[in-house]
Amino acid sequence: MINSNSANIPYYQYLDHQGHLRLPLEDLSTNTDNLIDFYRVMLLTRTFDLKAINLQRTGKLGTYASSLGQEAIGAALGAAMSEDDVLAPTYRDYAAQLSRGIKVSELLLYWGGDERGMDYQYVRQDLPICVPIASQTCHAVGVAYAMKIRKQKRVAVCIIGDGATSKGDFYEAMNAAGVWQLPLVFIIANNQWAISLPREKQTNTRTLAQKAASAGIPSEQFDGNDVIACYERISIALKQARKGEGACLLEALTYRLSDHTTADDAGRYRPPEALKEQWQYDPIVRLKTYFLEHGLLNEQELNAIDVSCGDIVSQQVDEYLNTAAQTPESMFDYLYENLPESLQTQREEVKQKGLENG
Amino acid sequence: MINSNSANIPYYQYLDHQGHLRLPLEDLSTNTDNLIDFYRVMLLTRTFDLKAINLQRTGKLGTYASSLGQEAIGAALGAAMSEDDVLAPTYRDYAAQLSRGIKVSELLLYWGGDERGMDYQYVRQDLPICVPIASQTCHAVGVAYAMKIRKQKRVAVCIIGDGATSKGDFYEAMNAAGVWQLPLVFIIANNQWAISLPREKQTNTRTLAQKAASAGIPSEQFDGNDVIACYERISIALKQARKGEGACLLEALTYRLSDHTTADDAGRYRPPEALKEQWQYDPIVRLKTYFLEHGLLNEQELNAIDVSCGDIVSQQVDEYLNTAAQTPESMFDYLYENLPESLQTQREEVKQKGLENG
Amino acid sequence: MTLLKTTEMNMVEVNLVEAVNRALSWELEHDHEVLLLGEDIGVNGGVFRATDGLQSRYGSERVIDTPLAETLIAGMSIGLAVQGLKPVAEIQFMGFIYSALENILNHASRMRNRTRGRLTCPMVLRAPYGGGIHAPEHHSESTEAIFAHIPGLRVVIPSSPGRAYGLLLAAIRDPDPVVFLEPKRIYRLQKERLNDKGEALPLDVCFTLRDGEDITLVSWGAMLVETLQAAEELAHLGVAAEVIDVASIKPLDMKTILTSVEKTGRCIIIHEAARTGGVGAEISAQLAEYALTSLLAPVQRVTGYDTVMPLYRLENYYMPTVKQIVTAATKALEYA
Amino acid sequence: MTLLKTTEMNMVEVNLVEAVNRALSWELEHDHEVLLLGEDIGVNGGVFRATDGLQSRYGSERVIDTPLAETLIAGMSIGLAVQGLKPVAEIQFMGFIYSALENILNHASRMRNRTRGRLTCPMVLRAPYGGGIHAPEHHSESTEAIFAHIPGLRVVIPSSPGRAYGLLLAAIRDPDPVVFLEPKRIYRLQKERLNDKGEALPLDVCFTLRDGEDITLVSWGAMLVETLQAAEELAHLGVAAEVIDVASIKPLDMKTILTSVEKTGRCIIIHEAARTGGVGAEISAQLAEYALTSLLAPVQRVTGYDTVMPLYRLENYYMPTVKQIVTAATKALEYA
Ligand SMILES: Cc1ncc(C[n+]2csc(CCOP(=O)(O)OP(=O)(O)O)c2C)c(N)n1
Ligand SMILES: Cc1ncc(C[n+]2csc(CCOP(=O)(O)OP(=O)(O)O)c2C)c(N)n1
Ligand SMILES: [Mg+2]
Ligand SMILES: [Mg+2]
Repeated sequence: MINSNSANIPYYQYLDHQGHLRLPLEDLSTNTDNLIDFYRVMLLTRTFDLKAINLQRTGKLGTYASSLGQEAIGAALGAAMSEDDVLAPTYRDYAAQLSRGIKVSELLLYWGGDERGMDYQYVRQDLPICVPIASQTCHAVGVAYAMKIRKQKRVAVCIIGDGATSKGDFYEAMNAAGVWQLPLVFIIANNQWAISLPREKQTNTRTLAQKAASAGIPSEQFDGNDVIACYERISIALKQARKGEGACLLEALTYRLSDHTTADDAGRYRPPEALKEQWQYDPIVRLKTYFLEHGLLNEQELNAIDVSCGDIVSQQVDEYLNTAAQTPESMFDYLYENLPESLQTQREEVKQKGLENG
Repeated sequence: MINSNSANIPYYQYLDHQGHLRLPLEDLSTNTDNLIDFYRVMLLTRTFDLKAINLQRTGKLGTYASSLGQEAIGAALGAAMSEDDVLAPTYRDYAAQLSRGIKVSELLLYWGGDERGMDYQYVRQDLPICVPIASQTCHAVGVAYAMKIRKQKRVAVCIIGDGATSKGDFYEAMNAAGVWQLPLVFIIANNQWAISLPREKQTNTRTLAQKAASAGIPSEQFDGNDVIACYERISIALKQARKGEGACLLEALTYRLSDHTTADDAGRYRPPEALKEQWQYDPIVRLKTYFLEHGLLNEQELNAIDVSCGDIVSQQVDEYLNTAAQTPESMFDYLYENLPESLQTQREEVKQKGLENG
Repeated sequence: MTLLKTTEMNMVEVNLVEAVNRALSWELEHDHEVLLLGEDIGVNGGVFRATDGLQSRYGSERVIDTPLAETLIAGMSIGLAVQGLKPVAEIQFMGFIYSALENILNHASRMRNRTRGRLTCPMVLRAPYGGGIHAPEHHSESTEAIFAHIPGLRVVIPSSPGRAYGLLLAAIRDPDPVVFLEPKRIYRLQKERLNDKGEALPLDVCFTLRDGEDITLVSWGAMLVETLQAAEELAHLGVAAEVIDVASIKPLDMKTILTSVEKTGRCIIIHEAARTGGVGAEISAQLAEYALTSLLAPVQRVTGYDTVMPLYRLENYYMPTVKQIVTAATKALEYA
Repeated sequence: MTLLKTTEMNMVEVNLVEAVNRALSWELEHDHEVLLLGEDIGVNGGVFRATDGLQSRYGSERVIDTPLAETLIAGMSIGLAVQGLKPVAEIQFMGFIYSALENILNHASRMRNRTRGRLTCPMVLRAPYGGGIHAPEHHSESTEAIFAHIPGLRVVIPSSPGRAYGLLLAAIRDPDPVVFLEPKRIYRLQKERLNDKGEALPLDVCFTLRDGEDITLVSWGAMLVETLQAAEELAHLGVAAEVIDVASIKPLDMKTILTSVEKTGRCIIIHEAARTGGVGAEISAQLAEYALTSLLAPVQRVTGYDTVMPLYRLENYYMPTVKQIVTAATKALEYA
């Protein structure tokens, strides 16, 4: 028998933990402007994230899932994708969503318990956040199939967590993407935890990338806290998919620096030393070090970015907090294109309830 | 990226298509008595099979799924398993079931529309035939988990078809078996077809065995029409699992020589040449050739086996045909251990219906 | 129905499964966003031949043989639909639809609502359902009630070739997800002349198949065979039964049923599914809520039992019979 | 209840989720065939802490953290159960139970029947359900009706710490599969003194929580909070409401409900789930079928709407209120 853990899955890192370049920036890559954009998106995401937790703590937002420490993957992904590509995200992919033009206020509305947070003003074909784990993998197959038979040069991108790789949906989707050679890039944001379950108890595989062997599609790993690696590797994958070379699976290695959500207390299951160690690999600090060491940005310029992110978030939080409530009867208004007659009475009833309570 | 189709999956064949030994019989293996037993089970299965189709055609049996051409895997598996191991089969694994002691009359009752066909007199812990594709993979995980924590030296064996490898259940099960290092052997009876879908449209992988990489468990392929390969390779897998070395995935390459079921017409989708070619690899003929060439059995002895299989099947068909019907109200009698009071009226009602119609 | 000129007539004699095939073919031909997917629907034309000939006519990109994976089939349909295509997926038998439920309930039926109309799911999931054809295990169940409980979904069940044709067209054209259940027992029961010109029937309305003053018989799918026979027998006994084919199980057109029961004062609901929590319960509950004072007798349900669908030797005992319907009606008529 | 000696008393003050924890712990300790499995139930003690401390007490072989895979959790439970173990699986939220449906409906609920009693499935699937806690999307639904339609299954819903304890013990000891739904809105609502001595309550019977002559209020789970409050308000209006906690949704103890309604002549059914095809429909249908002549007013259902459960800003509008119950009761009482 063959030991299925023996495959040599390639691993890519460009910018190491100390912020030093280990591989030359490639042709297709990352000029300084790009890098600054990545930085901006990562920082915006983190600023949003901290603010969201704050809003939750003060009763102005519901349960919230933080993306602390995972900003690099999304920042790179958002930049690498074309506007008319389609993203099928989880609940932790704000960086990608913000980079693609989804508004902070929309994300807040969603976590604030308002469906309008999924009615994105831009990238209107992107799928909304998928809470049931891994379901969006099969949705992405359909999206990519549509792109393929319409002979469009578009790509669907599906992000999932490490925990999602245990769900059957993921394999059914990968397998189909392989059979039909779809323009579909699967990205695993492997943050080492699925709530309390550590990666090594989720599966016996040495890598998650090797799971692509079940679908006969190519795969690789890269450092998900190295925004350059993320951008380079995702760009190559997208380019291949766009050229008609089919689907692939990318495993981005990162770490969830936060609790699972604001309803979770990771202190119950996560060793504090592990967390402490992982803070060393913070993707934002790493890029900042690189900027400073190479004189690409100085403290003042970095500070300006910081301030501008703060401004955007404040302005968006205001927009969120000032959004007028939906009417209670709106719960009927998007159920079907035309509300069936039989539901009119119920709609009236809840409208009445609203008037009485309002 | 790594091409996930490049892994070197080992393939084993002992007895080649012409009935010549290509590998020496190994230590743990197959003496002549074993071989004769395999032959007997394969022939019994085929005799049963032909009879079942006959019964179906004459209205004495419902839709029936033939195992024509796939007898070697089950004959070997039945011999390799211990009595107190547990089999989780599909609807096409009669050879294994018969070898383990399940009666021809029980199989007929099942396909004859009578639940008592799943109340096996022997191997009472074996799971009944699983019609929903791949569901038994997860059941087998539970069985193997029970064996493991009870520290029993037992193994669960789960057989599935090539089509079943597209279902999420299969991956969820393999993954769990890998995580917990369960005494569980998965066998894919790859007969190249899932009803009308050929193997190459089911998945883009070069082998089905390589799908084990998604669970980090070992795997291999062997010639599923070579009963010696089947026995050798399955025995090794069972031994490993029994020793606590965990789960594995075996892909047995075979071919469905029949229609999918008696309700199917493979002529609609299967090229006749392919079928013709595959008849050359018939596992029964192959072993017979080997017997004759090595003088292990002569025509007369082979004939005696043939006759005895015919006798068993006739006798069992009689038993089947003479089984008194279940009462209509029996549909309530195994619904719960104790029939809830609220269902007593319904039970009376169907009993009455039976009396009126009877 | 509008009056058609002779040239617009394309009369054919078809049974129910052929009507399904015609509707699919019509829509594939006239709407290039429509595509079909499922197991064995291509070269093989589906195990019941509902898609016979369609792959060779419309190509394997639009008539897709999928891997054996129901979660995928439903999930992928959602992805196709949000991209503006109109997928019509076949689940080979209703017994294998459950792996698709997560996608139906959590995603397809909610996509419009979740995104406030930004993304929609104009998809159809077709599945043959029901017993009575001596099929193997898991091939005979009727669990339409599970789907009828899901907000945002439509559940449609035809009971004749003509309604199969017209309702399937309507389902495909509907902008929201539809579970379309085909009563396989009557796939080939009878032929009907229909005009294969792409005319849809309305969803969400019941069809009154027979008028009557004395009692209302409400059913859907294959059980309408027994229901209509029972009405015939009742007629011989001098009882005029009104027969309603619910057709759209969800949303439910209670108006038609209520109007009828207000007239007759008596109602029997007939379905093959297990009684408890079946769609009959909802109809009966609404009658009790909105027509209590019109009811001259308790509403009775003649249904399958609350048992596992038996293997085929006993399935006829499970299935409601003409006699049971007539008995129930007779009992209802005995109330003053 | 038998009289217990002081030494047999182990009185504790617990809320509902603690009662669940106690019942699990009791059974793990006293029956070595019992084991727990699910996502995050081990080290983390479950996202609601229902299994808090149990892994460290009973070991990780018996309190199993599974990979993130609901089909596996249900399927594996079946395998454990046929081997004679008694798995109690947790589905983290009811919104994620649908991938398990195939195993529940096609396998667990049928194993005994399929094998004529040779193999059985003594397993429990626990899941927190229902709205009202401002949870994220997909974390607030009530789809108990789907399970109540499945023959061979039991569906049990406690509404107090004591009933959670006694019914969960009964569910674990029951030789057949049970879906045990925990109303998470009242997980921590109130503490109750209970005797943690492993005494089970009966399944398949309703509990009458309050006696009354004028009207019957039937509910289950968290909605009993509003139902009991409504009964209190009605009392102030001089109306004596009888309050029934159905508790076992399947099989359904209609006897208790019928007896009550025969006495009161009026009935309101209250549930959080969407109205159409909810369990309320079955109860109402049976009342109309078996107690029609006792009914002095139409049976009304006060329920959630036939909409997708809204995100939390609007969820309170979705949930039935005390006021709605009182209004319905008042209306019922207006009938002569
Ligand atoms: C099907 C399903 N089961 C369970 C849950 C509850 N749940 C929410 S997040 C989560 C863990 C997900 O882990 P992973 O995929 O690694 O993503 P991460 O949260 O780490 O980003 C679980 C179990 C769910 N949302 N969906
Ligand atoms: C979940 C599910 N979907 C669909 C079917 C219908 N069906 C029965 S057999 C079959 C093909 C199975 O192919 P494979 O796994 O290769 O097994 P084989 O029949 O070749 O032995 C299909 C699609 C089913 N039984 N279960
Ligand atoms: Mg994770
Ligand atoms: Mg096959």
